Amino acid sequence: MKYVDEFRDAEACQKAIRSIQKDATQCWSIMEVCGGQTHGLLRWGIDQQLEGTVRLLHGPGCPVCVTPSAMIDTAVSLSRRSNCTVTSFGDMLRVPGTQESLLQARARGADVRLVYSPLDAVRLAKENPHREVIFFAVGFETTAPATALAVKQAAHLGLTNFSLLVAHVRVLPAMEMIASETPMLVNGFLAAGHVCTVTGFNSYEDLAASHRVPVVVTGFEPLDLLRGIQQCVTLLECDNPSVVNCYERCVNKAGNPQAIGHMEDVFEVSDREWRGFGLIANGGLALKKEWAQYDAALKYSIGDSLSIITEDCPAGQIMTGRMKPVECPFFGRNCTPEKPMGAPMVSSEGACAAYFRYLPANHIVRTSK
Amino acid sequence: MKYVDEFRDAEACQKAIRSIQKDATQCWSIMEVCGGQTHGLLRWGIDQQLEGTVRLLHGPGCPVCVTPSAMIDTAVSLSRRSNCTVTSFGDMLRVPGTQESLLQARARGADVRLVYSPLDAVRLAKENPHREVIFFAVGFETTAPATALAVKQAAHLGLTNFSLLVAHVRVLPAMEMIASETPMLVNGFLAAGHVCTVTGFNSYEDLAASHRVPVVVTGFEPLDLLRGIQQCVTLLECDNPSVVNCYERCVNKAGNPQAIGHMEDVFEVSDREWRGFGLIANGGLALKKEWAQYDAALKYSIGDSLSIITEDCPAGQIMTGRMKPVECPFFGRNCTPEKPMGAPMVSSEGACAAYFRYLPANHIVRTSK
Amino acid sequence: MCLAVPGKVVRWIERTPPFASASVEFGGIRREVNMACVPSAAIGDYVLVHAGIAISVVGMLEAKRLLRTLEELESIENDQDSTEDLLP
Amino acid sequence: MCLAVPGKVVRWIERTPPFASASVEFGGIRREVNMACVPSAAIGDYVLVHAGIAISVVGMLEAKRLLRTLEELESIENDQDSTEDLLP
Amino acid sequence: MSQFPINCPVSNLVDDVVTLAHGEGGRWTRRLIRQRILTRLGNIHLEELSDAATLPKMNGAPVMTTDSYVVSPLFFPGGDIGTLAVYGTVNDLVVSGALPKWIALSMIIEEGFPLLSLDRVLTSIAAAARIAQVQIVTGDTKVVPRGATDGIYLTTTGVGELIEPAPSGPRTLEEGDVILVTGPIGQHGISILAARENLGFDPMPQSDCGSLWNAAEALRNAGCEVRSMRDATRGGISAVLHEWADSSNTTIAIDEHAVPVSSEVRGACELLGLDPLHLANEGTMVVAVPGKIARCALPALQEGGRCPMAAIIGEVTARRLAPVVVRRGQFAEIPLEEPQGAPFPRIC
Amino acid sequence: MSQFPINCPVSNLVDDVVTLAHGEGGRWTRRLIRQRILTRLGNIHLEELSDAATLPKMNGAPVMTTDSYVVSPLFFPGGDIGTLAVYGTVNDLVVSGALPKWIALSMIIEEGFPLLSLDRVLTSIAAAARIAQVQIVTGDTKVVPRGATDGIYLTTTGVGELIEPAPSGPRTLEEGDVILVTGPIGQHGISILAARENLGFDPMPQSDCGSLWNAAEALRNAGCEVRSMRDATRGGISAVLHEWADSSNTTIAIDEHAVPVSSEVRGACELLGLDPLHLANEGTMVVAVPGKIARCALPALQEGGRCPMAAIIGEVTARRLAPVVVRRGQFAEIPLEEPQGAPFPRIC
Ligand code: SF4
Ligand code: SF4
Ligand SMILES: [Mg+2]
Ligand SMILES: [Mg+2]
Ligand SMILES: [Mg+2]
Ligand SMILES: [Mg+2]
Ligand SMILES: [Mg+2]
Ligand SMILES: [Mg+2]
Ligand SMILES: [Mg+2]
Ligand SMILES: [Mg+2]
Ligand SMILES: [Mg+2]
Ligand SMILES: [Mg+2]
Repeated sequence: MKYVDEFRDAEACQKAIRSIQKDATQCWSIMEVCGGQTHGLLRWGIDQQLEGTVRLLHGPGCPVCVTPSAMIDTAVSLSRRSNCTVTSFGDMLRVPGTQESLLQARARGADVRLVYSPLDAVRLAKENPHREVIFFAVGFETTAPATALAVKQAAHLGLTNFSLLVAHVRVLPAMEMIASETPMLVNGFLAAGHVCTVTGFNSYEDLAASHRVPVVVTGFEPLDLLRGIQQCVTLLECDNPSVVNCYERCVNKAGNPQAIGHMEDVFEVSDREWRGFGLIANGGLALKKEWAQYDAALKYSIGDSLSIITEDCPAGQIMTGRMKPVECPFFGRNCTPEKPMGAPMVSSEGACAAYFRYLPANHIVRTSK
Repeated sequence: MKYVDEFRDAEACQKAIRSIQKDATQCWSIMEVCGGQTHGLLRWGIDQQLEGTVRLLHGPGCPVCVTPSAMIDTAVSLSRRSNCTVTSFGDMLRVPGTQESLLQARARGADVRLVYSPLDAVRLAKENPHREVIFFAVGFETTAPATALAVKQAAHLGLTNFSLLVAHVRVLPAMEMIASETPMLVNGFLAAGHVCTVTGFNSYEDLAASHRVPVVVTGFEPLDLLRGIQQCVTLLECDNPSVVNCYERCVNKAGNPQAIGHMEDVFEVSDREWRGFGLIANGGLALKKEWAQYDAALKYSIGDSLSIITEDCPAGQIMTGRMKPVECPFFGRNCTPEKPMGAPMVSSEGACAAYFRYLPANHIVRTSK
Repeated sequence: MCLAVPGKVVRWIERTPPFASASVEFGGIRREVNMACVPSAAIGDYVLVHAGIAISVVGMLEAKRLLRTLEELESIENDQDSTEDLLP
Repeated sequence: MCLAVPGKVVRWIERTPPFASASVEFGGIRREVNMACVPSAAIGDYVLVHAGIAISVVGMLEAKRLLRTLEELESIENDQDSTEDLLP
Repeated sequence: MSQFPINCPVSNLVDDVVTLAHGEGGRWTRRLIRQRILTRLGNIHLEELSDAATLPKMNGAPVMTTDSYVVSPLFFPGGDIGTLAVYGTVNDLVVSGALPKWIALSMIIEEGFPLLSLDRVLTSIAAAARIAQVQIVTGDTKVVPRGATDGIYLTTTGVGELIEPAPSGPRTLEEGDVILVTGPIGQHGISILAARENLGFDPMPQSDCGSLWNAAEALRNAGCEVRSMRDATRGGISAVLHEWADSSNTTIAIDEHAVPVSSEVRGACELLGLDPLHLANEGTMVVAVPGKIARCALPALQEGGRCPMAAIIGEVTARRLAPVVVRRGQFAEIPLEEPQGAPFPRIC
Repeated sequence: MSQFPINCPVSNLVDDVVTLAHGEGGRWTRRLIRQRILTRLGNIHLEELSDAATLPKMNGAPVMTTDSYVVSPLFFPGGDIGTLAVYGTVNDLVVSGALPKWIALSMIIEEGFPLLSLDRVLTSIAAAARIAQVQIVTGDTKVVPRGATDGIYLTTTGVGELIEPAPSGPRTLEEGDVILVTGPIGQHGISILAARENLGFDPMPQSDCGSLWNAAEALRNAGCEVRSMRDATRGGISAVLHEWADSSNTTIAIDEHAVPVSSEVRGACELLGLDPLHLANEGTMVVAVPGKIARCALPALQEGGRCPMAAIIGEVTARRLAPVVVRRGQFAEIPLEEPQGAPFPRIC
């Protein structure tokens, strides 16, 4: 497949690895922001091959992982209403709330459905005029335009039985939070390429300058990842904390104006609680007043609720790069993808799940069957 | 079982048969009014054994058979509404309307349920507060008290999701209509014992006197039936057109005052169309104004509709005693219980179905498989 | 439309209409029946049950009378003797 | 959360947002994709598709540039020779 | 493109119910099989856990039968869907004159089905298999999304070995043959109906669900020549007699008073307007033997076959128009209606 | 006492759909069987219409397998539930080294299921049985109330006769053995997913649903010693390899680039975030042969077995911690995840 296979070329990858190994004079800590990148790194064994050269830290890159359990509880309680259908993406359904996940609610009779696109939820609402269809909208800026288009389609179609439980998050405030940690654990960032496809990367200049941290916009194929790492190492080696785009075929500096337009028509920036992080100022998106009729929180009178974090899982440590999954005392023992203790082990993009799946064979801690 | 087995004693029955044969000087035409009696006569072979002695005519005794097809169409259309559940007794579900039966509607997705008692429909409404439960109330005066109690229970429970589609019929006006036929085909009536359990039999005096036709209140077991026939023959032989109660263990002259009370609290006499008969003055029961909230016809704005009878089935001839089922040109050929052309072949109490099932083996016209 | 079966009242459960009910025995089994129309039925009485409600109390004396009437038929008949040819 | 795949635009179906859509080819198959965010995409262009919508047009020149950069790495590297020990 | 039904692995499984992951063939399926199925049904063939069981060679002709069990309710007085699924298939082999040997068990379970209920069903299957001396040699488990089934459906397929001489078959029925039943009829039909509709009967009528092996073996041991045996399941005695009469071109005449019926079934039938001849049985069969064998067959069933209530209920007569007739005392013979479906209570 | 579900005979049957009366064992069931089933599947055993089929004696050891088919949608490009039910069970016998002979077919049908759809399924069953040279010797039909199932479920139980020598089994896999597949993988999984979710793919990906008899027979004809064969159904190649690695205590290493995948499956997998190694197949098997046999097995499959795309995809190595590893070009070997359930599309 064009624009896929070329960027998986094994020989080219080996060369890039050698180039990085040659360039790096010290073991830099580089954080890939997006969970998709984490998976790519592990799936292709890049993590292993760069061991000792670069320390890869896995960022907050899974919106599923950072969705607060109280929000999931809300979705679960909506799904239990007799006339409501709650829809969301696959991984979201498996994340435990304080009591249970949406899938568990479903196994107990709630109407919960998996959709491929927010637009499918609109279609479901159109086809089922007697049911209230709620889309549990999670995702970074990559996904927010799709949700925005869903709301616009619902408005065009005059649907009154469609609404959103919005949990969209913004990636930059979380990166700023990580960069503000003292001591600072991250030497450089691989910015999430598909988020930047929508948003561009103008907004990273301040972050890079104020924290003196290079930010490299990076794609997801092995060559893209290696090119991003290589660029980051280069910037670090010459102490140049600037923003560089290594995913040029998909990302413009200004982003996608139509996507931004749809997103900004429908959403406004708001504070949001991130699981493992706490409340992040400007860390999320909320529906603008003029779309209030599509807001499930208003439609069903759901109050704000901050979760009291009482979980044993040190997910915050993982997602801020302070701890690697294998360093978690529960990893692979009490906590496995089958019986996850925290969100990073649930989502297929969660760092712990990625580690569990793709760790080199001789490192794997396999639970007994 | 007490009060059952004694009345099935074969030897006693044989004696009663011989007694009738001895008493009858001519072949009297006696109409049993109730379909249950028809079945009893055929199931026990009484019909065969009295052949040549008494001509048994099968009356209008199946409320299912006489429910107009337009009424069934109404029930079918209610059952197709997404939030409605239509309930009724088993045989009612199988009677074709102009398009289909309730069972056919159910096979196409409508919510139709069979109940054993109207009180079960109330329970269903109580257990399913989000559904509209409609009881399609058919039956003679025997059943009307049960329906009346259902309405009273619903009122006590404060249910707002329970209503009735009332098709209750009264037996006396139909008997009067039959007795008024010229030439008069019926020499004597076996009045429906279980109707009389509720209503008593005062009201038959006028009928008997004005048409000079004996009326014998008769039960359902073979000895009861034979005793009724015997009494009727006796009255006919001595030209005594009076009303005699041969079902004394269950029937009082004045009926059951509590049952009448419940029935009259809830229902008032009204005109009603009978399938095969046309409109019969005072031929049915309707909800009184004060129970209007339980009237599905009002609740769902259903207009009156008289069916235009275009059916080939000569059901009216059958039910007024002018024709015996075997005399119908369709019987057993075009019309069988599997593919009924008319209501008398559908209901397990319908005269045609009874004939089809219980005709002596050597008379049966069996359709090829 | 009028299938009704006699059963023996075994125990009153509730006395107030429209919910009045009793446990009634039919052959080897018992079940609960609405009794709103037969408030005077006593334990041991037989009631006639239709569509889940009792519509009358079965009169024992009247039942016996009917059976006796038929026995009388028999004795009348026994005076005569043209029987066999009438059996099927 | 950002699985996105490049596919080739084969045919525009509808031009008006929010329902704008096109048939897009991925490997051996095609499917309809919302195009409201890539109004200028032409037949033959590759678009990046996420959650049923196209979020950008893939730049051919930029792709080539990246691959060329890596080829250059290769030529630089060819000047040296410590390779074998680094393979797994 | 519409929504996806959730057919994904449930990572954090609900602990006390069956989930879709249990049916996906992966780790959870294996765990379900190991922890719940093998512990109860295990034998050397099943424990192979291969796609197919390789079985010992047979001497006699193989006899094969299959039935799906979709009973509602799943649990009823006298049995449950598990007992039914074993005895039903065993009995089909037994009445064909075979020695039941192996059973393949396929389960279709609804997501959300309580694991405790599954355990109960599996325990019943194990007990019935032990009693009937058959092995569950291979199986399959599928889980369907909530709402797509009624808790659990079982399909059992049985393989047995023909014991010579086998019954000559219903085609061979002839005038003068005698019809027997092995016990009181209608128990299962009434039990299911009462439990499903919560008819509030007291006592709850018990199903007759059980193996017919002893009865068939007793007839063989007594050297009784058997024309035909048939477990009188759906459609009851009436269905069996109609089929036999039609395939032998005879008319079968039954004496109603000779047919054993318990007082519970009697009472329930009067109340609900049902005829016991049309009600299902699950451990009661109809047997046709030559007239001269009746003297031998009845005591064989009552004693060796442990069927104390077995009775002669009628005989085969020359074909008339009605295939089956019922005699009620001294009344006329009345044709018996052919069952057209599961009987249901009438009030009319 | 609650309402009765309508399990009564429908006198005036809806003409074009299955009704409860069709499943009640009476006249309507017989009519369904005679008019729709026997006309398509008829053979001397099935036509007996007895409770059990008495079959010819067998020489070899009997092999028995069962599976329920609950696929959604019922019809998909390349097959339907009927083809699946025949080939799935035939293939389980084939990979066990048996000659498939007889199939018992049990159908659970939802009230309201169109008779035309039933005819289509039965016609597919007949065609598949003809191709696979098996007879449907006995069967059962149940109808469940509307809403209680998803149109139709089939359960097939197959009996075959072991052909000696049979594969030595997955326990006997050893270092140096070679792993082959008989064709491109993931076709069935993608076909089902695309059809069920109405993903609007063009062309609609085709299922590989078909018999593996030719492939197995070609290996036998070529005299290839086979360690193990397995149809890679639920869980795909990955599930088979995990099971084999665990039972032989080896690690199986696969070259991703060597695994045949069609461009349709490739495109769909990229789009939906799926791995073809985890997708179901219904006419494609994995074969393990000793290393020295690979030279003989591959051409045997490609030519005699009519599997032109058959390929060697990996080999058995000494046990490491991961039971299955995947090599991607010159990258490191990465453990292959064990399937935990049916893969579903991710956007994340
Ligand atoms: S291994 Fe489990 S407990 Fe530890 S951080 Fe990851 S998800 Fe949390
Ligand atoms: S036999 Fe059929 S057509 Fe004739 S009167 Fe009876 S129901 Fe009507
Ligand atoms: Mg069978
Ligand atoms: Mg059976
Ligand atoms: Mg049977
Ligand atoms: Mg299986
Ligand atoms: Mg269900
Ligand atoms: Mg199998
Ligand atoms: Mg299989
Ligand atoms: Mg298999
Ligand atoms: Mg069967
Ligand atoms: Mg369904």
